[in-house]
Amino acid sequence: MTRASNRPPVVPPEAALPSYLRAGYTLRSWLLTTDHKRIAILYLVSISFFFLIGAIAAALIRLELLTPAGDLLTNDGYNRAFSIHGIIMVWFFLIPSIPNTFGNFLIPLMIGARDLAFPRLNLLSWYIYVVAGLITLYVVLSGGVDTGWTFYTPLSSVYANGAVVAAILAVFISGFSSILTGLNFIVTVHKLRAPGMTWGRLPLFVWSHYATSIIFVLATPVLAITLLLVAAERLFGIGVFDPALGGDPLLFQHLFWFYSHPAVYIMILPALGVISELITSAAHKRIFGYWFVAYASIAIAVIGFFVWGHHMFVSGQSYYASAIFSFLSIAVAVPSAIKVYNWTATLYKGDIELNAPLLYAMGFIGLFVAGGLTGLMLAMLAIDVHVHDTYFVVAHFHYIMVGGTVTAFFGAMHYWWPKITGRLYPEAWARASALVILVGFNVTFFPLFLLGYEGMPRRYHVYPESFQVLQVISSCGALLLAAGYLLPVAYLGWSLFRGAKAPANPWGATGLEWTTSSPPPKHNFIEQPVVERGPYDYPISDPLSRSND
Amino acid sequence: MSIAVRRLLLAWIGLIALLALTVGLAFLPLGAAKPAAAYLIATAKAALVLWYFMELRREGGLPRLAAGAGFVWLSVLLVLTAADFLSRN
Amino acid sequence: MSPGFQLWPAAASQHAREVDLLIGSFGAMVWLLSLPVFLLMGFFAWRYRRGRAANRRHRPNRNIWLETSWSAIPFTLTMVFYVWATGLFLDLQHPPANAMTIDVVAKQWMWKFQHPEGAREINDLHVPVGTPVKLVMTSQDVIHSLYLPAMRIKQDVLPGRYTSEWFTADRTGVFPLRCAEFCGADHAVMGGRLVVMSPARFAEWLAANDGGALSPAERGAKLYRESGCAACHDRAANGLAPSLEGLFGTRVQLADGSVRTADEQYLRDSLILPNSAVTAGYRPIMPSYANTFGPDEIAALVAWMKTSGGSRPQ
Amino acid sequence: MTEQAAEEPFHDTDRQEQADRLGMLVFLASEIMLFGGIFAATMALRIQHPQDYMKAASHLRLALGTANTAILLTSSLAAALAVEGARSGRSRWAARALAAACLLGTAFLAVKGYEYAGEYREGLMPGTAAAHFSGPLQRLFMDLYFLATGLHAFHVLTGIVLMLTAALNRTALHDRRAVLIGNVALYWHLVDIVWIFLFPTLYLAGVP
Repeated sequence: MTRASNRPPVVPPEAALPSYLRAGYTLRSWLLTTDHKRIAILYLVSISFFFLIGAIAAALIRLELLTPAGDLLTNDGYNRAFSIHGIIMVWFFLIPSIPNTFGNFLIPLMIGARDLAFPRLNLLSWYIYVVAGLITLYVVLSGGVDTGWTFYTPLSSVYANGAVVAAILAVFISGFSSILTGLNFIVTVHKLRAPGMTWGRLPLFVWSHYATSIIFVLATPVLAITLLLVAAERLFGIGVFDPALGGDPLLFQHLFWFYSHPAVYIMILPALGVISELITSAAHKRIFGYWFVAYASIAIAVIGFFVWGHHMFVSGQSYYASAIFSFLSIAVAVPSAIKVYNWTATLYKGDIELNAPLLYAMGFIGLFVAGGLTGLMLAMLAIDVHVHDTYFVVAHFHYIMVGGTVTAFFGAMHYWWPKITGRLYPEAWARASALVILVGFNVTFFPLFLLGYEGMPRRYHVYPESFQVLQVISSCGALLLAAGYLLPVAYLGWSLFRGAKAPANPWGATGLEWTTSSPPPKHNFIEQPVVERGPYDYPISDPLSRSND
Repeated sequence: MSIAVRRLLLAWIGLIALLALTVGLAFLPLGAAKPAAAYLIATAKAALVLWYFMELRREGGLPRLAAGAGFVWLSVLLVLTAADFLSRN
Repeated sequence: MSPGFQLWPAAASQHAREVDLLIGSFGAMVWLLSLPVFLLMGFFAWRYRRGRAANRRHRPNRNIWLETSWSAIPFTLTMVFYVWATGLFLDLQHPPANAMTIDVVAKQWMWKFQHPEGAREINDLHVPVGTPVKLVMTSQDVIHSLYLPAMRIKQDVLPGRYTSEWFTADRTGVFPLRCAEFCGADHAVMGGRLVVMSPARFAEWLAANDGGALSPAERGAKLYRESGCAACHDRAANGLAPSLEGLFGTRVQLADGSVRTADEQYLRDSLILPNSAVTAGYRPIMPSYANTFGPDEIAALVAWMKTSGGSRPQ
Repeated sequence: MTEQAAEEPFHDTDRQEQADRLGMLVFLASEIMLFGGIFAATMALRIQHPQDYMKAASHLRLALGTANTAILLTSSLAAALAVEGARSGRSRWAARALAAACLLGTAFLAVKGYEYAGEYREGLMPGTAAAHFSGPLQRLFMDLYFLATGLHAFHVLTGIVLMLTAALNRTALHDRRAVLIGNVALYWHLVDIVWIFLFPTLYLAGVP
C-alpha cells in the first residue's frame, strides 16, 4: 500500500527487470560498479570489518580493566589499544556508518532518483576510504600509536612513539572520502528530486543526511589541514603547535575540536533521521511537527559549529571564551530536545506495531536522552571542571555514539533489511537481540558515570581498588553487549539464504523506497515516480478527524 | 566589445585599483587600523571576483549560498578562536 | 583512598560541596524533564498498540505553541543552572590575594611541588587546612592536568605557559591527586596524595622538610647573581635594560605601544622570547634564555622577582 | 555547437549543468576551510606576537608579492573572458584566453620560484643548511609562509593543468553552455581569492 504517489505501485516481475543484486555476479561488477546500492553494500562490508577490529581493541581494554593492576597489557600496550579503538571506531566506523551505507542506499530511492548525482565520485570515495583503511591496518600491524584518537600536541608531535604519521595520513585520507560523500549528497538532494518531491515532502531521513553533509563538507577540511600541520611538526619541526618552537598547543585543540565536535553530529544526525522513519512507520502515523523536526536537523548542524570550546574548559582557554562556549553548548540541546518530544507525541494515538525496529528506536531514544542530558551537565562549567577527562565523559559519549548511533544502525539494518536483501528476518530473534543490546549497553556504560564522578580519569590501565567493583560490572556488561551484537549477525546471515522472500512493502510504509521492488532494480524505478503526497501520509483511522487535518 | 566583456574589464580595473590602494595604505601610519583596512580591502576584492568573475550576480540563491558558506564558516572558526586568544589573562 | 567500594567521592572543600549540590539539583531537573518522555513512550506503545481498541482521533499533527513551549521551558530552566555553574567556575579563576602559592612543575611522569618556604616534594602535596592554596603550574614536556577529585577541580598544565588553580581545604585527611590529561606511557601512575594537615602539624612538617634548602626566591636571587643578569638589569648598570625592582604586578609600557601586566607569564616570556615584548625605551638586545633555564629555574627567578619587591639581592 | 546528451542519473542537460556547477561551488567551500586552518595559525601567531610577526614578515619582498597579486588577478580576468568567449560561440577566442590564463599562472609560479630562491640565499628557508633565523618566532613565520604559499602553489599548478585540459578539449570549447570551462574557471577564481587573503596576511603585515 503506497501513499507517496497515487499511482499503483510498480512492482516488476522478477524476470522483467533483475534486481541490483542480480545485475552482475563477477567481482568486477561489484568493484567497478557505480550503482549507489552496490556501493552501499561495499561500504557495509568494509565498515563491518573495521567495527570488528575496533571491537577487538575494546575487548582488550575491558579485559585489562577487570583488575586494578596492569596485568594483561603493559602501560604502552593499553595506550595503543585505546588509541586504535578510538581511531578506528570514530573514523572508520561511526563517521561513515549510517551515511555511507543507508544514506547511500536510500537517498536516491527516497527522493525518486536513479542514482546519486555523481556516481563515479561515489565509487571513488569508497576507494579513498579503502586506501585510508589499509593504511590504518598497517598502523595496527606495525604496532599502533599511543596518542589517543585526539592526537593532542605536543604529545603526538614530539613525544609519542609508534606510527603516528601513518595514522595521521590514514585519517587525513579518509577525510576526502567524507568530503566527496557530503558533496554528492548535497547536490543530489538539490538537483535530483523527483517531480513533485518538494522540500516539504522530503523524508526526515533525507533532511538529516543533508544536514550531515553540510558538516562533512565544511568541517572535514579543517581536520585535514590540522593533521597535516601535526605531521609537519613531527617530521620537519614546523612548530605551529609546539610552545618550544613558538607555537601554541591550544591552537591545535581549537582546530581539532572545530572538526571533532561537529563530527559528533555527523555520527548522530543520520541516526536521528533513521529514528524518525522507524517511529512513523511503526506508529502508522504522520510525524508530529514535521517542520520542527526537519529544521532541528539543520539547526543542530549549524549551531554544532559554535560549541567546540566546551572540550577546552580546563585547557587554559580564556575563561571569557569558556563562558561563551558553555552558553552556546546549552543552546544546541534545544533542537535535540525538540526531536525527542516530537517522537513521543508521534506515538500518541498511533496504530503501533511493536516490531523490532520500534524496539530499537525506543531503546535509542532512552539512551540518546541519557547521553544528551549528561552532555548538558558537561556543558556546565563548574561540573565539567570536575568530570572533564574522567569516565563520566567516556560514559557520556558512548551513550551518544554506541547507545545512539550503533543502536540506530541496527534499527535501520532491520527496518530496511527486506528492501536491501529481498528477505525477511526472523522477528522474534530480532526483538530478543534488541533487548539484549539495551540491557548489555546499560550494564556496560552506566557504571562509568559513577566512576567518573568518583574521580577516575580516563585512559588509566591501573587504578585504585575502590573502583574495581564498577569496572568488573562494566566488563560483564560488555560481554552481554557483544552477544547482543553477534546475535543479529547470525540470524540476519541465516535469513539471507533461508529467510522468506520480502514483498515490496512489508511494513505498509509510505516512503518512495517502498514503491519499488525488494530488492530494487538497477535504476531503482521502472518509470520516473511523480510525488503528490507528503512522506508520512498514513491513513487516519478515524474518518472524522480528517476534517481537522 | 560586448557589455559582458566590458563589465569584466571594469571589474579587473577595480581589482587592480584596490590592490594599489591596499599597498598604499600599508605605508600610512594607521596603527592598529592597518590590518583591519587591509582585510577590508581584501574582502572587497574577493567580493568583486565572486560577483563578476564567478558570476554570482547571475545566479540564484542556492549557488550564492553555496559560495558564501565557506566564508561564513571560516569566519566562525576565526572569530571564536580569536575570542580565546584575545581574552586570555 | 581507602580500598573497598564507594559510590560518592570525598568532598574536602566548600567548593566541592557546592558542585555536589549543583549536580544533584541539576540531575533532579533532568529527571523531571526526561521521566515523562520515558513514561509516555511506554504508555503510548502499550495503549495504542496495533489491534487494541483505543480512541485514535487526534488533532492535526502540529502545534506551534506546544512545540515552542517544550523548547523554551527546559531552556529557561537550564539557563538558571548555567548562571549558577558559571558563577562557581568564575570563583575558581580568582584566587584570594592572600593565598599561599606553591609552584608546580609537571613532567613525564611526576609532579614536582615547591613550597615558598623552601620545602620540595614529589607527587605528594602537603597543605594546611583552612588556608587558600594557589598552585602555579607549568609543564616541562607534554600537557598534563592536575586533578584533585576531593576539591572537584582540575586544570591542564601546559608547557611554555603558566596556569593556576586554587582551593581551600576545610577538613584534614589524605585525598587522591591525579593526572587527568593523557600524557604518555605512565599516565595512569602519574599521581600521588594530597595531604591536608592542621596548621600546627603542617608547620612541623614544613620545619622537618625544608632540609636547609633555599627557598625559591633565594634560589632565584642566586641565579640572578650567578648568571650575570645584573650586568644589564641592575640599577647601577648603564640603562641597557629595565630594572627588575618592584616590577612584578605593575603595568609595563611596551615598545609597540601596548601595555601588559608583569605577571608570571610576562616574566617567563621575557626570559624565553625576550624580543616579543620589549619595554618602551629599550632596544631588543636581550638573548633568549630558553636553553639556559629550565622550568624550575624560571620559577625560582619569578619567585625572586615577586618577593624582592624592590630590594636588591643580598 | 554540439549538444551533449545527459548522463546517468540525469534526465536533461540543464539539470546536469546546474548539478556540476553546484558540485564545484560546494567543493570550493570545502577548499576555503582547508586554507582556513592555515589562516587560523597565522592569526594566532599574529595576535600573540605582533612585533615578531611584523619583523619576520618584513623580510618578504612586498614588490614581488604585489606583482604576483596583479598577475593572478589578471589571469582570473582571462579565465572569465574565456567563459564569455565560449558562451558567445567564439571558441578560438576562448582557447586563447585560457592559454593566456595558463601563461599568467605559470608566470606567477616563476615569480614565486624566484622569490623562494632569494629566500633560500638569504637563509630564510627552514630546513636548509644555510638557514639562520633571529629566533623561533621568525622561523615559525617562515614555516607558515612556505606552507601557505606552497599549498597555494599546488593549487595554482592544478588550476593550470585543468585549464590546459579545457583549452585542448574541442567539445568544451564549442560548448555554448561553457560547462567545463565555467567550472575550471570557478576553481581558478578561488585560487585567486585565496591569494587575495594571503597577500595582506603575509606581505602587507611586514610594512612597519
